[in-house]
Amino acid sequence: MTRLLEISGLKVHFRTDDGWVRAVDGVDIGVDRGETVCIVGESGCGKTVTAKTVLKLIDMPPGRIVDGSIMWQGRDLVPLAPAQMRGIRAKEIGFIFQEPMTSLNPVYTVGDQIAETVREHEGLSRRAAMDRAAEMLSLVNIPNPTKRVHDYPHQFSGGMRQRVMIAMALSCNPKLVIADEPTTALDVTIQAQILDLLEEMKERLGMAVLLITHAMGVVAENAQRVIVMYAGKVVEEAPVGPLFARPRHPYTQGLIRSIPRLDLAATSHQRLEAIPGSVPSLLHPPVGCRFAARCRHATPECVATEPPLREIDPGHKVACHHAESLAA
Amino acid sequence: MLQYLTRRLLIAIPSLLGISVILFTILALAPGDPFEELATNPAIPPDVRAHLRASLGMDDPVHLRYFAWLTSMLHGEWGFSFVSRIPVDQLILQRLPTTIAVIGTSQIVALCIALPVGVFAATRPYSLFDQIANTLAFIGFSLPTFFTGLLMILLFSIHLGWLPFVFRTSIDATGWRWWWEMARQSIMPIMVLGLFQGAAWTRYVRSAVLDVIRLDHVTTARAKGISEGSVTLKHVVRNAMIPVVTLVALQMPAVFGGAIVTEQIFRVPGVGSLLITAILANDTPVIMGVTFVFACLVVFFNLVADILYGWLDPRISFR
Amino acid sequence: MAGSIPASASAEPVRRPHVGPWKEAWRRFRKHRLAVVSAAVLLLLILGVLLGPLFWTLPIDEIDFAATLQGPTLAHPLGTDDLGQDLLARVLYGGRISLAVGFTAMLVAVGLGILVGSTAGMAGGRTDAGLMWLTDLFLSLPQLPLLLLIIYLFRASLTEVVGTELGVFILVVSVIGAFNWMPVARLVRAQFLSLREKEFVEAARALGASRRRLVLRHILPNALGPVIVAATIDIAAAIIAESTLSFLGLGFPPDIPTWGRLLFDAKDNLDFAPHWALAPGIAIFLTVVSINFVGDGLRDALDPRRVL
Amino acid sequence: MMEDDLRQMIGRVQRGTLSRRGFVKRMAALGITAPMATQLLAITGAAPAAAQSGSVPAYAPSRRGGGGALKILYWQAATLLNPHFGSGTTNNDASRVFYEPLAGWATDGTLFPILAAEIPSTDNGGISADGRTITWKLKRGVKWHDGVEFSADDVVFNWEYAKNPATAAVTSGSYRDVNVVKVDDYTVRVEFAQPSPFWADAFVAAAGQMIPKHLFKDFVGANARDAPTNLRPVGTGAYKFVSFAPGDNLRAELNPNYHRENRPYFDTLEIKGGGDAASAARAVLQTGDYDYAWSLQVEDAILKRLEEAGKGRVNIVDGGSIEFVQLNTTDPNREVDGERSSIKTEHPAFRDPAVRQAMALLIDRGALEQHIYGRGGPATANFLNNPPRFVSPNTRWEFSIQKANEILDRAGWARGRDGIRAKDNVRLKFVFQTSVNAPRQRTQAIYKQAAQRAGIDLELKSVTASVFFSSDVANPDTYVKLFADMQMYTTTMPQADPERFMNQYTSWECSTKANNWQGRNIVRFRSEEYDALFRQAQGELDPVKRASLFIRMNDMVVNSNYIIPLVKRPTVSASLNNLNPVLSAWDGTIWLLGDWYRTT
Repeated sequence: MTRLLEISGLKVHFRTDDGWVRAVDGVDIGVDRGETVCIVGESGCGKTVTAKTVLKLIDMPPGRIVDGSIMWQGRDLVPLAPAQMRGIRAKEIGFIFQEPMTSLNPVYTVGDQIAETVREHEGLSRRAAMDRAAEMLSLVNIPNPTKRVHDYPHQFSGGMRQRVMIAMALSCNPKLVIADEPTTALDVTIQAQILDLLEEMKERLGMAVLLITHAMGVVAENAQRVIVMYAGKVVEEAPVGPLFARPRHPYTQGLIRSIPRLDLAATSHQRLEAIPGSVPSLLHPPVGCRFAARCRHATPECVATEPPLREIDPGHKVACHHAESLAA
Repeated sequence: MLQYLTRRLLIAIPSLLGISVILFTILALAPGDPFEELATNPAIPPDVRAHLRASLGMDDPVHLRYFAWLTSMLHGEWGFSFVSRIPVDQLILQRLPTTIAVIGTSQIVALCIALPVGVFAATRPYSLFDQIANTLAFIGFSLPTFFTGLLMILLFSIHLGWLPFVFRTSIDATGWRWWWEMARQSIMPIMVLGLFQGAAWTRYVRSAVLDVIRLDHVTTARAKGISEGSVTLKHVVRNAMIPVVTLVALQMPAVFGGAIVTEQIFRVPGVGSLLITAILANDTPVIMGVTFVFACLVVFFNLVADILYGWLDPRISFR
Repeated sequence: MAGSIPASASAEPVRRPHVGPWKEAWRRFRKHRLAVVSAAVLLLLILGVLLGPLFWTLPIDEIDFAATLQGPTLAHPLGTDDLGQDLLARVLYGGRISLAVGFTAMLVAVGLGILVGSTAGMAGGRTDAGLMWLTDLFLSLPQLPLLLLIIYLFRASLTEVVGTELGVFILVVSVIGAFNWMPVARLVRAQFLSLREKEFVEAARALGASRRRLVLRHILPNALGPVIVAATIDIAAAIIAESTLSFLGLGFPPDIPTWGRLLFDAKDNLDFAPHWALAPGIAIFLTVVSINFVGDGLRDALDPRRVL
Repeated sequence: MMEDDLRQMIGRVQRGTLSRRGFVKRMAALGITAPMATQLLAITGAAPAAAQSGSVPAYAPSRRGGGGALKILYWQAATLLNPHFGSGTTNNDASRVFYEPLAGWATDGTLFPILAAEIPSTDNGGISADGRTITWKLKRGVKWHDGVEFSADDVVFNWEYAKNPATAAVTSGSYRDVNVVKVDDYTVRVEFAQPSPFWADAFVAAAGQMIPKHLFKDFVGANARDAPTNLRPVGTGAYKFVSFAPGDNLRAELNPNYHRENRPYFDTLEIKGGGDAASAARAVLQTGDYDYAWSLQVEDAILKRLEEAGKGRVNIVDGGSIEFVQLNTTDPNREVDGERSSIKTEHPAFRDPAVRQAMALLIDRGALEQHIYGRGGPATANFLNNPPRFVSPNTRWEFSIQKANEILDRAGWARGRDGIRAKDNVRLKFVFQTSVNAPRQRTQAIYKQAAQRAGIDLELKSVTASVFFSSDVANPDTYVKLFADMQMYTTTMPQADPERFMNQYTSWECSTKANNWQGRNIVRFRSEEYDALFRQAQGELDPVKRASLFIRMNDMVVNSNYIIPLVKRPTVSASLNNLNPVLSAWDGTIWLLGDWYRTT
């Protein structure tokens, strides 16, 4: 049974004044039906580029898909022409953006913008599309949707606008929703509501979610499987339980250690651990393991050769020469 | 909205009055004389000119003349031209159809050039098309209309002999023949003005579209799977129209003012040439009549621009 | 420019020695091939006009009836006019005035426009209404009688104070400038109305930025797009307007060969002596084109969001 | 030019040893217009004033109409259609399409009868023995366009209408000091206070256009300008009114019952106004869109090249206008009790005759004729330093920078460091103003360069025509004020009578602030001798003596060099090769439109 989405060996580079930036340098990600997969990593590790490349939303030029394939239900999206991509966008794969404040067109009503998607893919009449839009707004718990459907984006708060984005992304009940840091721009209380709403939608419409975030808390709450990315590569992939229980890659360990713990903070003065150093340049990436410079357990072998992504436990892959010995 | 509209209209009245006062004082002080031709002919005794000026009240103090003009205007009586004794409103109405036909169409031609070329050039910045569009735009607005007009006459009327270059309002054909003749003789003035105006507008449209094309909601629209064409049209152009609308609305009164130079080259009897002859002859009633209508149009179209602005951009609320 | 952070991937900021904003702007500007070429052309034009008469020493008004309406020859590279006067010398001499008129009038027009537009846009309420009334007033004034009035009121006194050429120059520039600021004012006001609502402006205000700083540092740079376009159009308009002024006997004295006047005098001989009209025509075209591409280059260089 | 020389010449014309044309040519050399010369001959009985067979070209067509459309182009558009308010040639010509005078001036200066049955002369009793009454016999059977009969009542009405000061008619000058009496329905008598050699002023040419009494009788005086017929003319002319858009075009159609048989030739007429002279010439000479283009003030070189297209030709009709330079006798830069160029001052430089003579020598009229005006401006000999006896028609004018330098050196005007001459701190630096027009700007450039070579610096100034020729009191740039050292323009001499023309050099006509600069002595030329001569001429009964007095006045003004004539300005127009227009130097373009036809 082919997986819903299978990204293998994806490389995306960007031309800049100083040469080619290798933002995504060989990434493999798979998503099954009805599954919630989380991609986590510091900003600049290539997670947003990977997500956007699925729907070819990056500007090419200056961007360019150098290598790899994106199999969607057994069909490779990379060679598709723009016209064919349209059939995929929003109909099969929905996308939720990070910045609700600027992601909605200020001059059209919210209803129009949702209706536009529906009419494009399901050919509904104007009236029917607006009703569907109202329906979607009520689905995402926006109060008195039949009136609000005629309001403009600037008449909604940040949280409300993100709900509208979700309504828009799900309006053609796609099989997969890619949410690119949906809650980063929102404050914490709204964040939880949005993520619960997303979970609820997933249950009700039976769709898969590819959630991109840099907050480990969000990962713990929502993900079934987690992929950790660093400097354009996948360094660890595992179901959420084992990942938090026994992280095998030093970078993942560092990430988990840097999460502020409510229980510990209350009792003793927990000092937050930060990972020393900073992300390597993607213009001239180091030869060996890209995390070597910041890894406590780095050995000459790490600097020399690049560790492949190996499955050391069932469903648990890691890209580190010393993964076995390092199990914390 | 209605409340805003009435408030703006109420403000318009004193502003128009203010403009008319300033207009009138300027005209009274400006040099020039409606009867200058009399002066050159020694056979005409000088007292005739003095008598004429007195009979038309040209020698009384400015404010008296202004109130006389204002009261007659309020009665809807626009006064008559010093020079040709014809009522001013009749003079303007006589020339209005030609002005609107020729100058109006040229503005439409300008828009039909500027919008597509500007948008297409902006969606492909620094491509070959963009470079050519830019260069043509520069040629367009750096050569004055009297130069391009003459070039066209030399090429199409004299060298090729296709088009007449003297505009005649008295075409005696009928039916489609009339339309054909009218079209032949107005092509050149329309193109000269249209290209000049189109060139300038293309630059504005291109700059406005370039500002909008990189915004987030454009990527959102693309993510909705709608065609690139409708992304550009519905989302990019629609937002870019806001500054462009202000510009076009500003230009509309100029349609009434006509294009003085082009009208002179092609002898189009438009309001522009009426205004220029009246100004050179210091024919105050005609100048006041034309410029007052011009002022009303300016105030009206500014109001239209602001309303369009509010309608196009929901964020602007009408206080 | 109602814009905010673009969604496209922002590549990793590569660590480099700290580059000052102007150096950065120059580096980006240099990449804009066309702008660099135009800047060179513009410099050439300005140098040619300033230093030209030193090298090309033919007098501008030497009447030589033997050589009337000659095409370009070695003695007269740009040919001669109907009085046999050398066109290259006249274009160089006239250029000095035309360029000065073009630039200064544009600066006056754009300066006034920005001043009025930004004050109206920021202040709102009565000041906005008052300034807009002023704009409407100037928009509806017929230019010509006002020109006649101003020129004949001030020309005599001004020429006594500063001499004819400078006196007429100040007069012509202020008159052209005083009649072209209105469109810029309305454009800037429209931009301010929408930019004022933007988050980054509120953020700056929250950080305690003074009103003046808000306008100069935050709003204005974002409103420059259409203003630069307007500026380049105004330069062409100013150079050409000077010729209509001279035609009405209001501009420079008849023996000063500005580009506008040359173009006007040449128009009746266009079919028999095209070289006479081409000389000033090309000069005006080159000036406008180069200024515009430099303007384009500047706007892209100064606006970090613009990806080249 | 002594009085007896004049008598002796008239005698030779009577004896037939000198042709009428020769006499008229010599008179022109002395500044006496052709009509004035023929009048002189008529009054002395030497030759009839009436037009001879050759005065007007023969009219070929054998039937009325069938000529299609006649299209004429004026680059200044007419604004009104009442002859008595016609300010300027364009308006006079426009009303001349519909209204006709009793007689018009043919190009050789003879009178051509139109509404008159014949031209009054001594032998047909038209001119009384004492020359103080003129009797006009009118044509019978002439109808106005609306069918009403034309009669003597209309002629008398036109006189009452024009002389009434409240009407403020432009033509009042011709009717004010005459008395008109109706003898019978078709005869009218015009009585002059004193014998007037130049009687053909009232009812003749532009001023004599007859307007219908039955349509204007209740619009005489103050409300004259509100008459509806002002805009919808009803005349006796060859073409009837169709439509008029002021400042744009005038349309007329053939008048079926026109009183001259077989005329007019064309079925419709259109006069289009606006645009500039150069493109008007193109519309006729290059594209042939129009049949005739009026008064082309375009450089002759351009006209010659346009003619090469072979479609049309340029018509040069020698007229009475002269382009000349005035040197200010007063000082424009000093204010005496608030008045510049006041007659209480003297021009610091021009009061020295040597400077004036040098200025006269520094203008290269040959260059003007050859390179600027061409056929449109032959270098003039008129008013120029007349020889004691009138020898050849064009007396020598001279252009020599070297001679000018000598004169100035001799007069003590030494060259300063900057090359400009000066003497007891008066510098030869003059403001030279004229109206905006291409040939004039070229003339200024030529004069400036020549003056520079003689150590004189000319600062050029050009004023737009409507301001330059305005009589607006507040405006400093008008030509009547002459607030400059020297100025140049064209003056016309429409009326043949020199009296009205020469009074502009009498001292009481000086243009001063007191008379709101209405006075016509713009150059403020003052000389007792000239005033005495003028008074004598006014009262002089003997026409020949009077003419010789005027000639001596011409000499005085021109010899003073305050007035420097440059070129004669004949009227230049263009017409298609197959068009036969009937043009006249002494009357408007449209004076005999009925006789225009096309050779197919």
